[in-house]
Amino acid sequence: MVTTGAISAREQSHGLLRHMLRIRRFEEKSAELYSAGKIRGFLHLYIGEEAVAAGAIPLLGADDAIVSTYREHGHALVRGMSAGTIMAEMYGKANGCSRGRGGSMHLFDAALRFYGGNAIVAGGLPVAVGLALADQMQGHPRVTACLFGDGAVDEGEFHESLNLSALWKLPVVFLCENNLYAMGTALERHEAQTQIYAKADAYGMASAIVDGMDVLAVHQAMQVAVDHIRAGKGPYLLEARTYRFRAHSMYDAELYRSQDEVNEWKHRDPITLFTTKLQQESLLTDAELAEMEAQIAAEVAAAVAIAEAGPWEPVEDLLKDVYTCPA
Amino acid sequence: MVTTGAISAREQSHGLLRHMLRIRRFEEKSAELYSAGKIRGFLHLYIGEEAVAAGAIPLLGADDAIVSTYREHGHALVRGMSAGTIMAEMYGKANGCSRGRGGSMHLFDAALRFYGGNAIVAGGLPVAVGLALADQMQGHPRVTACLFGDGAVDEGEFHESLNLSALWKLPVVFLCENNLYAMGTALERHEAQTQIYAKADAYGMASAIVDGMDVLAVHQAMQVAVDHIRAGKGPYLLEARTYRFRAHSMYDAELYRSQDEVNEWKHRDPITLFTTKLQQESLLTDAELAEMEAQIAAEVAAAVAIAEAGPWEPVEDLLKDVYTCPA
Amino acid sequence: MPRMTYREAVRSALREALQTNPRVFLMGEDIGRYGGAYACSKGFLDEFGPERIRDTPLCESTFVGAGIGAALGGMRPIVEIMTVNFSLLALDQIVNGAATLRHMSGGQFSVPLVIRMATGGGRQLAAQHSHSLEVWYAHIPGIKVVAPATVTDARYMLGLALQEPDPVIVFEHALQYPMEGNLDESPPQDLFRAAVRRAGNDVTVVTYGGSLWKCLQAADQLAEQGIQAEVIDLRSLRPLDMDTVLTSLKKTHRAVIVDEGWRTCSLAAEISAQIMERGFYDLDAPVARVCSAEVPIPYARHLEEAALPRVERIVATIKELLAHHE
Amino acid sequence: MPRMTYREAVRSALREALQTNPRVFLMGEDIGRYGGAYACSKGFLDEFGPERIRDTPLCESTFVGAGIGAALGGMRPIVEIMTVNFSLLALDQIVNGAATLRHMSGGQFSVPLVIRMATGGGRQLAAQHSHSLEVWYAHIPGIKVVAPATVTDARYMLGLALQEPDPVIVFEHALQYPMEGNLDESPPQDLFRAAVRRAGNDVTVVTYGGSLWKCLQAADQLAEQGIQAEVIDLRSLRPLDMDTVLTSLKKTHRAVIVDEGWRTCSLAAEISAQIMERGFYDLDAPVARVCSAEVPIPYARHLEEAALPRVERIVATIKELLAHHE
Ligand SMILES: Cc1ncc(C[n+]2csc(CCOP(=O)(O)OP(=O)(O)O)c2C)c(N)n1
Ligand SMILES: Cc1ncc(C[n+]2csc(CCOP(=O)(O)OP(=O)(O)O)c2C)c(N)n1
Ligand SMILES: [Mg+2]
Ligand SMILES: [Mg+2]
Repeated sequence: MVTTGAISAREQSHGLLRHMLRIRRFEEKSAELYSAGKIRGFLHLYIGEEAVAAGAIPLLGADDAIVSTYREHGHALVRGMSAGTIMAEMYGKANGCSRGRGGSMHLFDAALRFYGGNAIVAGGLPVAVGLALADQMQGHPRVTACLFGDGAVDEGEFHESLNLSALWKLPVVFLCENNLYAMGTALERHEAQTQIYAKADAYGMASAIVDGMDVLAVHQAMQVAVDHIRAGKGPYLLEARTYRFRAHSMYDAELYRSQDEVNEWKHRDPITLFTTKLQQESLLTDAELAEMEAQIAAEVAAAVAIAEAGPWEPVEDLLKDVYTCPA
Repeated sequence: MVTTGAISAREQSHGLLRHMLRIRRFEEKSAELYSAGKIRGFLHLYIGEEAVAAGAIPLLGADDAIVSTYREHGHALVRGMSAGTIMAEMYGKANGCSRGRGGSMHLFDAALRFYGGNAIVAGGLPVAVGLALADQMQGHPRVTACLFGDGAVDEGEFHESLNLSALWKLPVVFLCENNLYAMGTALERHEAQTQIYAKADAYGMASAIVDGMDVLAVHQAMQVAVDHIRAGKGPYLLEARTYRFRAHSMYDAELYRSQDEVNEWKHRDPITLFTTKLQQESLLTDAELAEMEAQIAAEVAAAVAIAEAGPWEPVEDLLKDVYTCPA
Repeated sequence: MPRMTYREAVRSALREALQTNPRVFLMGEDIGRYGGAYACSKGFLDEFGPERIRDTPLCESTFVGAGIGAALGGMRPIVEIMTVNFSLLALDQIVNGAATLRHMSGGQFSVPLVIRMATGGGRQLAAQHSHSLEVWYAHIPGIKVVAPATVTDARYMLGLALQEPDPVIVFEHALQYPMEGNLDESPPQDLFRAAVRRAGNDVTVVTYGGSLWKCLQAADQLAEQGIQAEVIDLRSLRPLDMDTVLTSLKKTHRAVIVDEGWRTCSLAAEISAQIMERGFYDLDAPVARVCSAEVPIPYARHLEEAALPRVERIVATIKELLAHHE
Repeated sequence: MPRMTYREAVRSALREALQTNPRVFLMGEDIGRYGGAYACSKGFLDEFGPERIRDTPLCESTFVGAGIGAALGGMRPIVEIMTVNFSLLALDQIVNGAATLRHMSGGQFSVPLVIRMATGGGRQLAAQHSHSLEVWYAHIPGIKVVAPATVTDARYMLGLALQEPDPVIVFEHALQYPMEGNLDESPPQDLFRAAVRRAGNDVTVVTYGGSLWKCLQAADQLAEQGIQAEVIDLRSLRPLDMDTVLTSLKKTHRAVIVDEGWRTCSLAAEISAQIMERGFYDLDAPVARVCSAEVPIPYARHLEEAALPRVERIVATIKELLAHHE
């Protein structure tokens, strides 16, 4: 683990764990609220994949940008969006980050340079390329992180975006959250060659693969990727192998995988793994963990309260924000 | 060169040369007729690239299929479409292969399984995948050859089509005619990694690169590709490096390349190279060459006569063939 | 008359096609192991095998293009694009391929391809997942476009589409899959004829697909107030059976078109324009349209409801229309 | 008034944008070294350098998406899609990205992106290269769509489009580039207002883009026969300035719409439907449409001519319209 001067290994590892736990608890509550009918539409849980967001996103600076997918609660939380604004958005309330227009799949935060929240698979890749282009042209020493799933790799935009960014040496890290399934289609049934990171060769792009259940490994791999980009060496493809513990969206018969397979992966729960490791290394006490859980529970409860209390956007404002300046 | 029992090396090499010369003379005449206003719209000449069609296409059997581009006169001629039906099509006459609906970019011949003639770059690749799928599902031991340029490699469909065909082990040979330019954009300005054949690795697909100015080399490389496919080993990507001697379409200021570069490539004119080689190896006499030229000149003249004499489709038939069965 | 859900009707149509024609196969994202995003092909993988129930990677352009190629190559593919929203990625293949091949080749090739897709909003799926772009498809010569709105049509129109030698796009409104209805004893014989779903003399309501039920509900409410609406289900969006519409208009002299697409440049506009051209002198009042508001469909329930055509708006529009006196 | 070609006007507009705003850059296929498929940016690479004149690979979806990203990132991209035909590959980015981002984010992001593309038929380029799909774009909330039809508009509408904080699609009819016209001394101030290009009392002719010249020619011919047509150039296709149309109609009581798109579900249908809704009682005859025939545009000259709107058809349609007496 990379530790910088002032921050101790203890502090930093608590930070990583906290990120993962926040996502987990926030999403467990979201699932509950979905069943209760408070949240509607599509809700794609990130549970099982927390180590990727928790390991990778903290390496981005305030000026850096993120482009995400519909499975983005974790990304948003780690990036610093408040649980309340996200929860309110999923309630469809006016105090949600997108004023209730977006819902779970369309979280945005301009101040945090969090560019959403895209429900079209691979739709975010070209946008990330453009953000990186803008930075390059303006001489901003920034990184754009583009997160997407293994399914996105199938789409033509993956190919086009990697080519364009490599050609123009754009500062973008393509972070593939390979959870081995695109909806119900297993990796080997949707990719002829399943080593996603290796596809970078077709674009002369640097790349690596990392265990996406190991938050420290992700952290280190992302550090390498970001350093590479900040050194002006062009874009980078990082593949994190991970697993989604829940259904694709809220309901899904999961006919396409066995309970055994799921259970096996659950033995590699990134939170359990990391907690155990920290405990073994005496970097985390039971009391610390309990306190962390308590803080997070309070945060989640507060988020729900904010969402519950939030106002509905007036129906008269339906047409607001279709245009900045209506003609 | 592969020679099969009965056909002598002499005969076979004459065949290859004849294909190249037919394309060259046919297109020289087409250019003339374009200037004369007889042919209109876009006209993309293949001159310089003849060795690819001449070397590759004869290896396809009558049952095999071809999917081509807008630069397809050469493909069509080698496949066996008559010069007359092509010329008439470019005149826009009713005796043209497409009854004047298609023009130069849209040559088709159902009997020859020549599926055109596509003016959308990379648009043909998915169709080729589907033709190969149909063959596979029906147990037809056929090959589909899909021809496209280096520019098509940029498009998402290239990626998607290679992936799908590799995944399903479909009998399709992707034959990239890499003439080093996509319109005015040089290969190194549109592809981050310029070894196109190597991109096959991203799909676990077999591939090779061949000198596209050397008709025998193309012939042999295509034989390997076709054998691979007929042996049931799945699709194949063959890259032929070649060069377009003329403008992209009929008029183009050619600002993007130097006359020197063009001249250098003209020293590697596939027809001159092959003719010289045959002469050196005493496989071609001057008289034979003269006779071949004369036959081809007659064929081209006859094609023009057919086109000139062809009738115009009646305007009342404008709406014909929008549907097989108008509702 | 047996009752079944729209989904069961679609399933039954697909199963029949697979059973009766060995050249038929299904191809699309998650239609196999997952069972289809709307469970329309659940169990088919076991029943018909992976050769005929083909899960594709995410590559809308390519699997639609492969459908075209397979059709050219002698198969009878039914391609499922999960929803119309993703069909944006396949439009080049549909418009420049499927729709043009026959004409462009001087009649040498037909493309016997059926493409099914779910369409429409109403499930709080927000802007990128709630499109109703039927009008875009209806604009394109070379393809035919249908929208089964009833269980009977869901059950039988697919079979009719498979008899067409040309590409047919089938739109299924996503809200309809769980809806129950009666299966008529006599299957429809014609794919392209509009159907009068309710007879009435006071106003002609023209609609299609997922809006039919709203129109019928509106008609029920109006009937209680003594207004008899004639509700026409277009069934086919290309070609359009305007004769049925114009015949009704001759009787009612008033028309409203209900269409979930955005109002501007909607299919409803085309119907209105054709009434203008062919039924102008029959009109006692200008034709009205009830369409979606001009906004990317928002997530929040109350906003989404406000954006989409609603029964009360249909009712109100018809009453306004009837208030006109020529 | 100085005369110049439409191409020169476009070039001059682009040059001004590049000179006056350092955040403006051009991106597209073959706009640099090749000079642009229509030579609209010939020489710009030398003048402005490769940073600002960016040749892209062939990847319509991605370079349009990159335009969205660059706009979000503080630049002012002008993306050129070589022709509308290839924009089919970029529609997802335009419709699900550029058009929705602002609303979907609750107003957090604007996408100040201009996309230019050539459109239309008439050059014997056959079915895949002759589309007029303006109507598709005009259907989409969240984008604005304009079609400069005159040299003056080609010169100045781009600058106005660059003042818009939202995505603007600019359609340039490919036949127009070599056409000469006068450059008005007073540049237009408004991007979204229709213009009366010729005044007349007998009939309102509504058109846009590459059909304007045909309409003006038709009006000339009619004038010789004593018929005064008022020709309205919409200029903006979304939003539509119907007020200008309806004002004219109050005077003429008759309207014909000329639109190179296919007739069914055309932009012309929308104009007709809006006249139905807002101008019904002003009409002395049903509104007529002159559009393209419902056929993939064929290559052969005589067939292509028969497929596209022609001056003689416009004239004949107007005369028929005037033969109606209410
Ligand atoms: C272009 C497109 N096609 C299809 C879908 C439907 N869909 C939503 S998520 C998904 C699977 C994506 O898998 P992956 O990229 O691996 O992400 P994951 O859900 O596993 O995180 C599919 C097919 C879509 N949203 N967009
Ligand atoms: C999708 C698409 N984008 C752009 C074009 C315009 N265009 C026609 S040919 C061409 C270059 C293609 O280059 P390549 O594939 O290398 O083929 P070549 O012309 O060199 O044979 C371009 C950009 C097109 N026809 N289709
Ligand atoms: Mg996945
Ligand atoms: Mg090339």
